[in-house]
Amino acid sequence: MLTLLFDGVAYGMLLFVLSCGLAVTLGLMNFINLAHGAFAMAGGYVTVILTNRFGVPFLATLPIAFIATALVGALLERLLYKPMYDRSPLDQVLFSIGLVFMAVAGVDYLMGSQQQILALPEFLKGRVEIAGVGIGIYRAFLIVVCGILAIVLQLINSRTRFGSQLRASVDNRRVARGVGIRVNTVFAVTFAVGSGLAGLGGALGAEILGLDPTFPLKFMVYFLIVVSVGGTASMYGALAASILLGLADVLGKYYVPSIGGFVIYIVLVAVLVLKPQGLFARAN
Amino acid sequence: MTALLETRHLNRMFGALQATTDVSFRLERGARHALIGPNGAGKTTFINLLTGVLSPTSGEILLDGKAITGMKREARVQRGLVRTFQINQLFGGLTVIESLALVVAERRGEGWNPFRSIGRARGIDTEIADLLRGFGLESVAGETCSDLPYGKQRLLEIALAIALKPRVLLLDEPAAGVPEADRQEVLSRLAALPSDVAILLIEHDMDLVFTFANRISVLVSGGLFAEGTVDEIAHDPRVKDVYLGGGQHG
Amino acid sequence: MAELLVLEQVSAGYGRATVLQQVSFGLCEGEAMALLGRNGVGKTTTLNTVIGLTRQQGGRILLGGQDIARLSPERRVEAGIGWVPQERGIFRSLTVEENITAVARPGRWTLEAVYGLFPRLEERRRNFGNQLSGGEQQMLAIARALVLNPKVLLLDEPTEGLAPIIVEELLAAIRWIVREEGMAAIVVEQHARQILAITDRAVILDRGTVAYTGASGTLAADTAVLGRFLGIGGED
Amino acid sequence: MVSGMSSAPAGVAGALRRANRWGVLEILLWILAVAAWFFLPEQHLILAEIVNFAILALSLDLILGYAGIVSLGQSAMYGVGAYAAGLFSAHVTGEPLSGLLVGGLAGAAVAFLTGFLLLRGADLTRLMVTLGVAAVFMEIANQADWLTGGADGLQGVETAPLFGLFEFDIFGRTAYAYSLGVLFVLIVVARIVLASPFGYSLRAIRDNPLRASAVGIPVNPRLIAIYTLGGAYAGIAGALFTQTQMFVSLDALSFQKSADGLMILTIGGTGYLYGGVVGALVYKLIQDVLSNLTPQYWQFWIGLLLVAFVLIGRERPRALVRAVSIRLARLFAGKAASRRVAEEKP
Amino acid sequence: MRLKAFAMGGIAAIALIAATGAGLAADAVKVGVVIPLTGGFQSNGRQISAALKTFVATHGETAGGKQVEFIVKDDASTPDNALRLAQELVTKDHVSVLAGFGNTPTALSVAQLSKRARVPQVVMVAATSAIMDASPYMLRTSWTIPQMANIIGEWAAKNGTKKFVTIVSDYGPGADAEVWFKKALEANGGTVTAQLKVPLANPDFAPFLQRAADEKPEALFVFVPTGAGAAFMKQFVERGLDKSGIKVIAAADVTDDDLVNNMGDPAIGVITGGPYSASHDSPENKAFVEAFKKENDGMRPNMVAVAAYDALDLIYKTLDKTGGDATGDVFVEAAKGMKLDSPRGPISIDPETRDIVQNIYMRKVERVNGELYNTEFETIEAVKDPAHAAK
Repeated sequence: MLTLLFDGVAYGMLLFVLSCGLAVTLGLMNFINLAHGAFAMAGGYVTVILTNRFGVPFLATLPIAFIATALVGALLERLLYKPMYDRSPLDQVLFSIGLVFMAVAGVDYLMGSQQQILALPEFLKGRVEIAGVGIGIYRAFLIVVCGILAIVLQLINSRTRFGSQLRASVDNRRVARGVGIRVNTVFAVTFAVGSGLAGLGGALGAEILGLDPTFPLKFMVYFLIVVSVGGTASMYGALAASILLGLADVLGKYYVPSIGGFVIYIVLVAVLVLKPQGLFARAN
Repeated sequence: MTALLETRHLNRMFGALQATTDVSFRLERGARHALIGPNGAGKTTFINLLTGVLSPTSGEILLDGKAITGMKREARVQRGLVRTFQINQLFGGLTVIESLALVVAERRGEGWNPFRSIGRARGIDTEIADLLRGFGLESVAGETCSDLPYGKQRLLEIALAIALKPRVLLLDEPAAGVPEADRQEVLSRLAALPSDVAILLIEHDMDLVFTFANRISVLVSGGLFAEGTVDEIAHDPRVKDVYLGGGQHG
Repeated sequence: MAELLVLEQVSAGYGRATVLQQVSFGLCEGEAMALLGRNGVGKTTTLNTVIGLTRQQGGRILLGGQDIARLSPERRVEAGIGWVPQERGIFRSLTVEENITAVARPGRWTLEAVYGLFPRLEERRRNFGNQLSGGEQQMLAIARALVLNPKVLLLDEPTEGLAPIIVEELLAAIRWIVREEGMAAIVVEQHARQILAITDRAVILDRGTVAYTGASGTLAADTAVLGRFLGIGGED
Repeated sequence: MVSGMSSAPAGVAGALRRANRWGVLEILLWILAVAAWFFLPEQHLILAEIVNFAILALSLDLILGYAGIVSLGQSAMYGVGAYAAGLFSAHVTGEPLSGLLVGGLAGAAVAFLTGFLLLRGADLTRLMVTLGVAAVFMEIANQADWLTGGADGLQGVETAPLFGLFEFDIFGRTAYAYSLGVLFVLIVVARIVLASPFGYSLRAIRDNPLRASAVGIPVNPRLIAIYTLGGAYAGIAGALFTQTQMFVSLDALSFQKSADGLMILTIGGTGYLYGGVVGALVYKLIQDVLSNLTPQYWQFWIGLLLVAFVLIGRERPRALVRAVSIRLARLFAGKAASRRVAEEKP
Repeated sequence: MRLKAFAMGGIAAIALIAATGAGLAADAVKVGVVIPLTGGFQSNGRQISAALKTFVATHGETAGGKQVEFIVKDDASTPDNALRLAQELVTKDHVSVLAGFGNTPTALSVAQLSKRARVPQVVMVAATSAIMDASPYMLRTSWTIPQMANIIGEWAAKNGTKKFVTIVSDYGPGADAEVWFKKALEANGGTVTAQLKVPLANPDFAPFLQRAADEKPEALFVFVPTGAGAAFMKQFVERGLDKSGIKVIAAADVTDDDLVNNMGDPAIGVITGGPYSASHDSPENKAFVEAFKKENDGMRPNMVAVAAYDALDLIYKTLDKTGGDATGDVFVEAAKGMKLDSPRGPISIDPETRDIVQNIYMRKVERVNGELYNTEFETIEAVKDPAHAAK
């Protein structure tokens, strides 16, 4: 049972890193980016290629995956996303679905369609038993890394000037501009970091979630659920929703495997109908 | 005699903020009544309460002596309580004729009819033609609302409300944003409104208020501050304070 | 004195509506100007146009001789405009201190300096924006504009909706900023008398155009003009 | 317009009628569609498929183009209609028209029952809710394999000859004619509904829900009504698919189906009923060409197309169609007028 | 990678040219190949198109005195597309034989067309037992799930592993595998303590493995589609189940030849039952593997490739027998009872069921010359599909 909880938390943490970027884009810029998973996939492939083909140590590939996807994110933001900010949600959806299709087919072309298998370093493999609870070392690693990330993100958000400017832009974009905050730059940096985090999540998740060209489509719904359920008001919302979803997913599969597929959708619909702003939205 | 529209001890809170405070207000049949007050005094909140966009925290709203407090927006409209908006709220993709036709059809209770073409209702064409003429919109009748010049849009904004044959008409700053050139036209159309309609005018432009209204209510900080004839209000020193501030007399 | 900020034939509005029609006036260095007029005549629109948040439809806006019409709001702030928006616009998920530090630019006005001006803010520095009273929010909004170290300060109805005692306190602070510190400022007000007392010059807007320009002291004595453009009765 | 002043009533009625008159381009399209049955026997299958997509997109157009409801879940109604018709055929009768009715009713029922979920929240919420609802239906169909055949698809669907006379052949001759007939009926019905006060009230809601409620339109009930009608159309599209293919699988409920419908409608343009037809034609042609050229990577080009399309502005094609339509109408009106003049002269 | 894709485009282009130039070669037999080149089952499509290339390179383009043309279509792994494409192939391109079908739903969707149009449908992968009943023109050269699962169940019980937990993917073939393995196991004195079904879409096996471990069985029986097998084995090891002495006995898909080398150490020792291993020791296989690698950039063939290869061989041999007549009834009649020397060993088409009869091998993953292979250690000969035999 405790092992299950542990697995669920690890899974949830992973979902958090994967989707927190989306929470920010959606919350900050009101941009519905269905292509978020494509950034995650990009990060995953960066790591797989570097470790498997060029023998770069796994841990060293993680920052590379982050930076590479962040750069791609920044580039796309400037070139493609920016003109879409003021468009209707429908336009944004169509636009980002188009990007997903391109990413899926493009990666298939470049990398082939098979599942990529990541060679983890020895010290991350295996499992230890602590007080009767089986703990997978990689999953423990995930919890630590993602936990640190969550804390760092929260600190950046709450303690730095950039974080203040970001929150100010979320609060009131108009006034923020009027008092000299370069909202567009803040957006661009945030988008890039969000993309980079997705990439990092993809790199960390390749081991557990699998990695193939259909990744962005397969996990799109998961990201959207995290954001919808968690709301876009704070990191805590996304974190709580991720862990909730991770636990529900793992426990659901263990105890009631036959309806595991439903639960997340029903939760999604119920939350959106009852609280359209998400469970952790601030009162308005 | 009961007033046509009446509120009794109307209150509305937004969280801890009291936006409307104990407003008891009467609008008589055929009235030309203006509601004035400084920014943030709660004028728009009051209109929203009357029309059902917001529901009051406490108090009552009566139309013809009957409570309409909890009634849906469209039901109030069907009973003759109609408003216009401070910022034009038009059906951007429809033409002027289509907008008016759908409003007239809705008033006639045909809104649920999915089979008969909108142009086939008896007399609808004459009625729309009258409205077009009455608001000087004939020349743009076939144009899409979003393509109209601002002055015409403003006229259509009011014409849509008139098409509903209101008994109570709430006009929210009808002259706001209208270029000086078109202003006179808007004013003359307002002056020509049927005399049996009770009108509540919300306005900043005092010239307009003085020419149009015969009675004025002043709203300050959500509460009714003063009410009286144009003369009474114009010479009420307390009202002047509200506008000139500083507690000193001019 | 050199003209610091000049509006030349500025027209502006929202969408198709034109609110300001060919408004022209100038502001000199160290000068405090009251921008008066009844509700809805375009006072706030004027300030919003200067800061760049309302679409300018025509005319020029010069700051220190340079046309800023094409600059984004954040560039205008860099160029030296400080803005105190109507209804304060405090960032509610930031603390008092963050509201200030998030935007501060180097210069004479620092965090300590504004705390000195408004000691109340220092007491409440850890509180979030949405936990402040109206008066405190207004102080914070002014402090936030000051730490931009602007050349011109735009204040939009700084006393609106506040209790009289707070109004006094704020007016004292504003007086100090413009009189003692000599900062150029435009103050939009509905409460004319109080603000005429602490400004040099007044501009009255009526239906989107400049209806009157003159020294504040002269206007304060001119009951006819006051009554006509600001008051309720036609004469008094 | 100037002439409208002198005889205002006639002008008003005329203007209202003119807006709903059959256009030249429209009639031309139908002539071509019928001609295709005679002259393109090789293409009947793909044409039938295009018509099917067109109906799916039409159902979306009713709710999106006319009432402003965005949806990523039209596949729920389409799929339920498809399965309902399939089950009806497998267990009751293979008669196609009654099957179509069953599909339409099933789609309408799903839409009616889930419509209330759309009333709260803005576009984003609606997109997510519809996506979620469709996913739930897909999962149900997947789990209920005793009823639906699960991932293997529903077996045993047989469609009886149309009117007892026309066998559904593998070349799609009957299928295309039948589908085209259904599309025609649906468009005629949609035209009637949209020209009615009810139809105009939807556009009023789409353009400005705030004002719509302020002129006495009950916004939410109307939205549910049109969502239900859209659901019926989608259900009919699904049923038509089942009947002509004699097979249903989970694909009918998949996200891909919703996305296809939305893409097609977007390509063709919203709010004039023929967006689906135009879009389906373009989409299928592109898909056919691309998937022949690069069977593996055609999705990439579809994606690129979509991105480019949105970046350029998706109203453009619609504007083009409208411009051509107006020009044609003028051309014809001009001819008619000159003919009239010619007739009057002697 | 680029080269491979380029080659694939080449095939498509040739197919397209062949399709457009159809009118010219009047005496040609056209074969429509409907395979998943995109979507969830694309690895099957890849293997099939590679096998097609190999076969054409080694066997030429004539059979029964006629030119044979292949028209390849991508069904994107979805049955709707498969049916639509098959319809077009039959009605527009006038193909005589339909082949391909990377999964059960696609094969089933086309079955009714094959029946109505009387077109032979040669199944290259789809492995659910029941599909043969859906059309009298269906032929299969792959395998059936019961064929494997039944043998594995029997073998396991006879070799002393009796207490099992089954983990299968939640779709048709998974259910088949679960049922037939259990039946065979229990018939030979074994027990299944828990039957777990994993959703197809989600490759996180953690909760299922945990559940399995908690049951403390002697071994797991696993059936998941190609690709998911690697993820399964990794998590199996990561969870420490290998150390707790639980064995993995699986259907061949789990240690697919195409992927087993990349699975690394976790895969070593896994016992599977299946129709083909790339390391099968026969001259036919050596020649096949060599030709396959040569034509496809060193890609290793798996059981899908060999099934596709045999399907093509079956088509050619049947055409030889009928003198090029590909009419549905004639073709299927001629194909019944056909015996082929496949790279996997001798196979034949059961005249009654039109299904394949073949050897099933028990294999174990081992390192051979530095690469991982499924090494065969026991052969069960001429196995028929037990689902049909049971009827």
